Amino acid sequence: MEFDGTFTIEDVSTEEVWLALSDPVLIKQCLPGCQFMTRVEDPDAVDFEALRESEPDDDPATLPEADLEDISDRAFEEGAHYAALLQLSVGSVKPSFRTVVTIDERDFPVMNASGEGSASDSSFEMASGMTLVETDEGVDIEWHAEADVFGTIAQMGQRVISPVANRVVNRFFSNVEDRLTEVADDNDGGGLRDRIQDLL
Amino acid sequence: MAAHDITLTVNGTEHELTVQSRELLVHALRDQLEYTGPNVGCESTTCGACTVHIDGKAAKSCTVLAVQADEQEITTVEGLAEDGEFHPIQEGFQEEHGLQCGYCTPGMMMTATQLLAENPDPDEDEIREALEGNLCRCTGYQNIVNAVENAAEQMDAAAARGDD
Amino acid sequence: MSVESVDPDEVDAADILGSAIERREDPALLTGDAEYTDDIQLPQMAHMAIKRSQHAHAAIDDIDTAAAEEMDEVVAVFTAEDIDVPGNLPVGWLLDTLEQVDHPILAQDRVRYQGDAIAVVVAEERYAAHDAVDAINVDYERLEAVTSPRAALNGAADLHDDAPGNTAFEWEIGDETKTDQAFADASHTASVDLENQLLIPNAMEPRGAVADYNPSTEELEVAMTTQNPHLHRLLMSGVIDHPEHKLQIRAPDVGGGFGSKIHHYADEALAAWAAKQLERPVKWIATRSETYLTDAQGRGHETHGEIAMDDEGDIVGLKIETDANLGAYLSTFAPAVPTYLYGTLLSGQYDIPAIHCEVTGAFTNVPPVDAYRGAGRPEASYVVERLIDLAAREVEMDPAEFRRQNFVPDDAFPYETQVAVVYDSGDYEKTLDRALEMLEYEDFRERQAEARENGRYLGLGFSAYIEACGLAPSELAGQLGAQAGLWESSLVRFHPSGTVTAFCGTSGHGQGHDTTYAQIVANELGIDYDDVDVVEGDTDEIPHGMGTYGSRSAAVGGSSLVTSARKVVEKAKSIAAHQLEADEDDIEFEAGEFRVAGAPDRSMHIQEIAQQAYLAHDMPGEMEPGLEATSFYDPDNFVFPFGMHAAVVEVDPDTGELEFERYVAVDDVGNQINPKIVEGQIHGGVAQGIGQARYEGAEYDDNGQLLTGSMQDYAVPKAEHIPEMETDSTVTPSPHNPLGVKGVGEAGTIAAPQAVVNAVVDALEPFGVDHIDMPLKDEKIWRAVHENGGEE
Amino acid sequence: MKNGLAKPDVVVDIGHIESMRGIEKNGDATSIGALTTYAEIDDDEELWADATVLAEAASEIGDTQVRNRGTIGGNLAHSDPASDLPGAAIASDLTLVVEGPDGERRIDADEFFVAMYMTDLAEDELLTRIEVPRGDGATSGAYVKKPSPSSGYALVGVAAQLQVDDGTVTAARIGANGVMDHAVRLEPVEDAIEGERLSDDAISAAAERAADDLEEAMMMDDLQASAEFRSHLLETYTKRALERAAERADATVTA
Repeated sequence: MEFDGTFTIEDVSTEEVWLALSDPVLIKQCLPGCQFMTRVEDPDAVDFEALRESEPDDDPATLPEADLEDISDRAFEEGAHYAALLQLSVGSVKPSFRTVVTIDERDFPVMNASGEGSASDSSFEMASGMTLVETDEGVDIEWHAEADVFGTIAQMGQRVISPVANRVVNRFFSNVEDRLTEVADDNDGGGLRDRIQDLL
Repeated sequence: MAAHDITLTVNGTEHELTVQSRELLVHALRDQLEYTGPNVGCESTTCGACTVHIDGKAAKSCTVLAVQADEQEITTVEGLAEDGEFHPIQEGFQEEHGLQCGYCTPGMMMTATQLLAENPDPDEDEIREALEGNLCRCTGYQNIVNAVENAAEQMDAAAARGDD
Repeated sequence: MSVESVDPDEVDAADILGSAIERREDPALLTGDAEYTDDIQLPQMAHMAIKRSQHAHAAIDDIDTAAAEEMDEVVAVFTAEDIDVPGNLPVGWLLDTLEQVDHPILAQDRVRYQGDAIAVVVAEERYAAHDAVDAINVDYERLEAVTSPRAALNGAADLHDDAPGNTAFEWEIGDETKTDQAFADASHTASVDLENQLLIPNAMEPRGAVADYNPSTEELEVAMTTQNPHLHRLLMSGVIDHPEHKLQIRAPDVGGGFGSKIHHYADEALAAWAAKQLERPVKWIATRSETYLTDAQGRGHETHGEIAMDDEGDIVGLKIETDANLGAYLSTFAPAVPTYLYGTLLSGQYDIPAIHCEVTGAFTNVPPVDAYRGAGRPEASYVVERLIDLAAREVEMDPAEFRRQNFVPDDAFPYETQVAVVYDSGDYEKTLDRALEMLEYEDFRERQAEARENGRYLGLGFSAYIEACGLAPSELAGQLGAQAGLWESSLVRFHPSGTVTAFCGTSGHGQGHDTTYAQIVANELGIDYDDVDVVEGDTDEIPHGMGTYGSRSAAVGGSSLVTSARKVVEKAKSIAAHQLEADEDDIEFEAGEFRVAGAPDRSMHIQEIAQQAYLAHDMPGEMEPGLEATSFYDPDNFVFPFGMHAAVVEVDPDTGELEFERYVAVDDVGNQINPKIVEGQIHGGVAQGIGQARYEGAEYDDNGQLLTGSMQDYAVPKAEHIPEMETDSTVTPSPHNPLGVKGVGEAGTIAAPQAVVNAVVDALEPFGVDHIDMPLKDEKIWRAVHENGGEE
Repeated sequence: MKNGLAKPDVVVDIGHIESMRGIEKNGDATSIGALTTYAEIDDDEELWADATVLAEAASEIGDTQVRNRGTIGGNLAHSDPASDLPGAAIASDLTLVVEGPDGERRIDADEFFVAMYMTDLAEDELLTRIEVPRGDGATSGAYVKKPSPSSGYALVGVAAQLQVDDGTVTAARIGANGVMDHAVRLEPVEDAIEGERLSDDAISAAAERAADDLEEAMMMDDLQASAEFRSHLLETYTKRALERAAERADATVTA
């Protein structure tokens, strides 16, 4: 299944968007059903139970409130791996996917990530990416995603699988859009832009 | 896995049995009580081979938990014939060659008997529509439609004679 | 023209053959007394479930069964490492160019289709076995998957090291030079690229087996969903290394097969092997999702076809190139289906002077592809009949008249085609004429023209089909690569009281063999129908047999029974002559009675002779007591049923919605033993053919994941999807068997798809539509209209 | 549960709560218990007269056996985008009555369906009954669907409820299912038909607006039918629903 789209955020710079989208906390919050997203060293030896238990109750602040240094410290790195637990909700069926995401490319203004995960007798693989394009009004975020599902869910859930994937992907990017709009709104005062300029 | 003691009245005989929470009615009937007439043909509530009557209404017994059927009256295909005499629907299927491999037949007849109870003189379209929840791979349905019409005629004739 | 059935008690013994009597197998099936495989329960019986690959193509890094083994009620977990027998599924039909590949019953380091078996769990209880399967953890390294044969042959990753380029075989038939010349000289040509999509058989009863091993006697009894118990006995004895004479295969009531229960699969062999390992009964019953993943699928052709005509509209040549999908491994009869059962039928009902066909068999990441109702013949009939319609359009002739002009004439039989077969008998104009009459054809064309004026689109599609059944003789089959003989064996045995048991090596699963065989035997012996019992489907009861598939049971099994019965009559005649003190040449046999010619009061009934044969007080000469006979009947040719089907449809170009106005079928299956059963077979076959034309098709995503993996997603036609069929028949007996029968089981499935597609294409002619691939879903029809502008 | 996709620890059978069963006519509304089966709705002649759209949708769900077991509450709370009832619920202006720890809450059908299998229902709330406004004789309605040949679910289903006064539409509510990831209201069609006399032209013109407000990205697009085809069918089926409702309005007027 392939999905793509473009959305525009007015009154922001590509740098602001880039920084926001580099924040694993913001991404986690935008990803429907994501229980945590934690950097891991060995993608083949992740103890999801331990990670779930060590996860703090409250997320640290994100843009526009967050300390820019903090975001910069925790920002995605090319080649790094992140473990995430995704709980999807399909009516009464709520499969939990243990997922490892790898940042394949992070080279301003392009970011590509891929991930794979498994739940019971099913699994999925996904690849997604985005490119930021500066326009007269603001920033166009061109995104694309490809998701593949395997096993029981693919076989039994055919009628719902594409709409659910569609929903997850679209929800994610529309959440991202909302969050960036907050960032843009905060810019009305010009504060964030100045701070980012300072940082960069 | 929790177990439950339930009572099912099947074809007029009361049975007490213990079932798992997740045990499907069709498996309780088949594996525990040995009513093997209802067959399992899919797991998606599509094929209808497992159709029985629960309190007089056709239901797919693969989509009812055995515990849900506690204290209820179940009729399976084994309960259609009375005193060794075929029910008109069985006669109809026999006379019209309404079955080949026979696997869908018990479910097909259970659905058809509800149709005839509600609509004693259905036309062809009504029969085909009523049987939309029962799949047959052998007959092409034509002789099944004929079988239901045949049964309707027999039942009408019997009613005219004043039989019960 | 529906056939009226009759109560057998109301039929005179002399008329029993050919009577539409009610079936004797029905009472058990109508009351729940039938015994299907899943109905069997044995003391101490355990349940088996199978861990299957979630990927269509992957290397297996690790299989972790520890969690499953620790679960409550789990008896054992087995993986490939535990298999201590050959465990390799054989292929039963070889071709010169065939690349044979290993087909292990449990995959060890590589899986090649979604559903490939990886491990088995045996547990005390059905649900527990499935729970434990879920607890097995498999580490995969996913590989690229391919599902289209054409793509597999053109650069996809190899599935098997032994088959580079995924080529399983390359095969051809006909004369290429002559055909090329015919095309070079032709005035007109037409061509089509078409796909004959993969189908999932969907017998209503899923596959299953109950295996029971007795360690004291070393006897292994397997009750299973089979169309051919003897073949399964032979193959399984090798796969699990169990002596054939200690292996019993029994078919209880079998809930349909359509080919899917011919082949030897891993699952039933695993159940048998597990029962032996554990020394207790083991039951395995496929879930419906497993049947979707693992039942051998049918069709799967990608074909380019061309047809050439001269100025007069006579067909002068036919060229076919097909890439055939064989799936991930070679199933039992897979190589025969797209070759000998396909290429040999490409002359259709037509006198075509030059034909050439090339078939390439391809390995792909779908389940093994093998015989499914029709097997090769529907694919041939479809491509021929689509080309015929395109050809008629090309030469601007009416499709009925174009067919008539090109038919093999009725005085040309036996007719040898350009593709290596000899048609036994036929009268193709007769079925065409009858169909035209039923259709009120000229009137239809007028109605069609008027309707078009009013923006309504009616279409009529013909299908002049031919099929070959009763594959034979064994010597020929052997030359073509069959690893088995294609005879049939039977035993007709009188009991001392005069009743008869007839045993036959076929194995019915819904066709009504008990009834038709009893009709045949009662007629031959001249005894009451009720005095004949029929036994099939159990290797311990019937020593030999070849099973039921390819519409062979009446033609080969029925003829075998005739042969056995006639041997019985011969022996009885000797006894009669002896006891009536007459010369054997003077004894006449009619309606069960042996009479001395010219002395009608000196007679004995065959049932009385049976009693005498077992009393053995007064036997002629050295004759042994008893009255029974066995035969191995090996026919001397195929039989070639034929017919004309036609669909009349109305298409709504705005929505792609289609309604059947009529479906007419005129079939010639030779003599009919039981016309009601013949009619039922036609109905069922047509419904499956309409299913293929309109709704069915296995669809996979780019990773080889099955998208149509349940009955919610794969449309098995419902009652409201199938039109009322108007059937009639003509009778052209086959000269090749004593019954003059031809076979009917697959006729409808072979005939229907192109009738429907031709009808839709005819309806959409004003929109310039000349082909739509099956299944003709509404959306496809809508797109075909709109891609051509949506306007006339 | 049956195919192992869900493995809940506890399943509660609410099937025996008698107060959640049955159909009651109270003044200007009919109250239908959440456990009322589709068959019970289909069998209720008064409902067919008062809430034709809902009754017709219930009669189109699944098959005989499913209609005998399936309940209106289960259906609505499930919010299956391809099921027949949600579109009809919107068209017939249902109120969903739910109960939770804080007591009763009433939700308009318009607000209830959030996304595929997602509703406004909170985790600790239970849908207990629905209320359907009773028609006043001038109300006419119809539900038409294009079923999937395999599952029987709606590829497209359109529910239309019209208030007709002397051949003119005074109010319209149109709901659709099968097209988007949840049932939706087709307001552009309502706006186009309101105030119009029920002619073929008016119906066609209104039906053409069916997909106007629908976000393409969230349209159902799968093996059964592409988004493009669904969008096309939506127009056709909207037209058919309006035509059938119009015919019934005629019948009502003449009767």
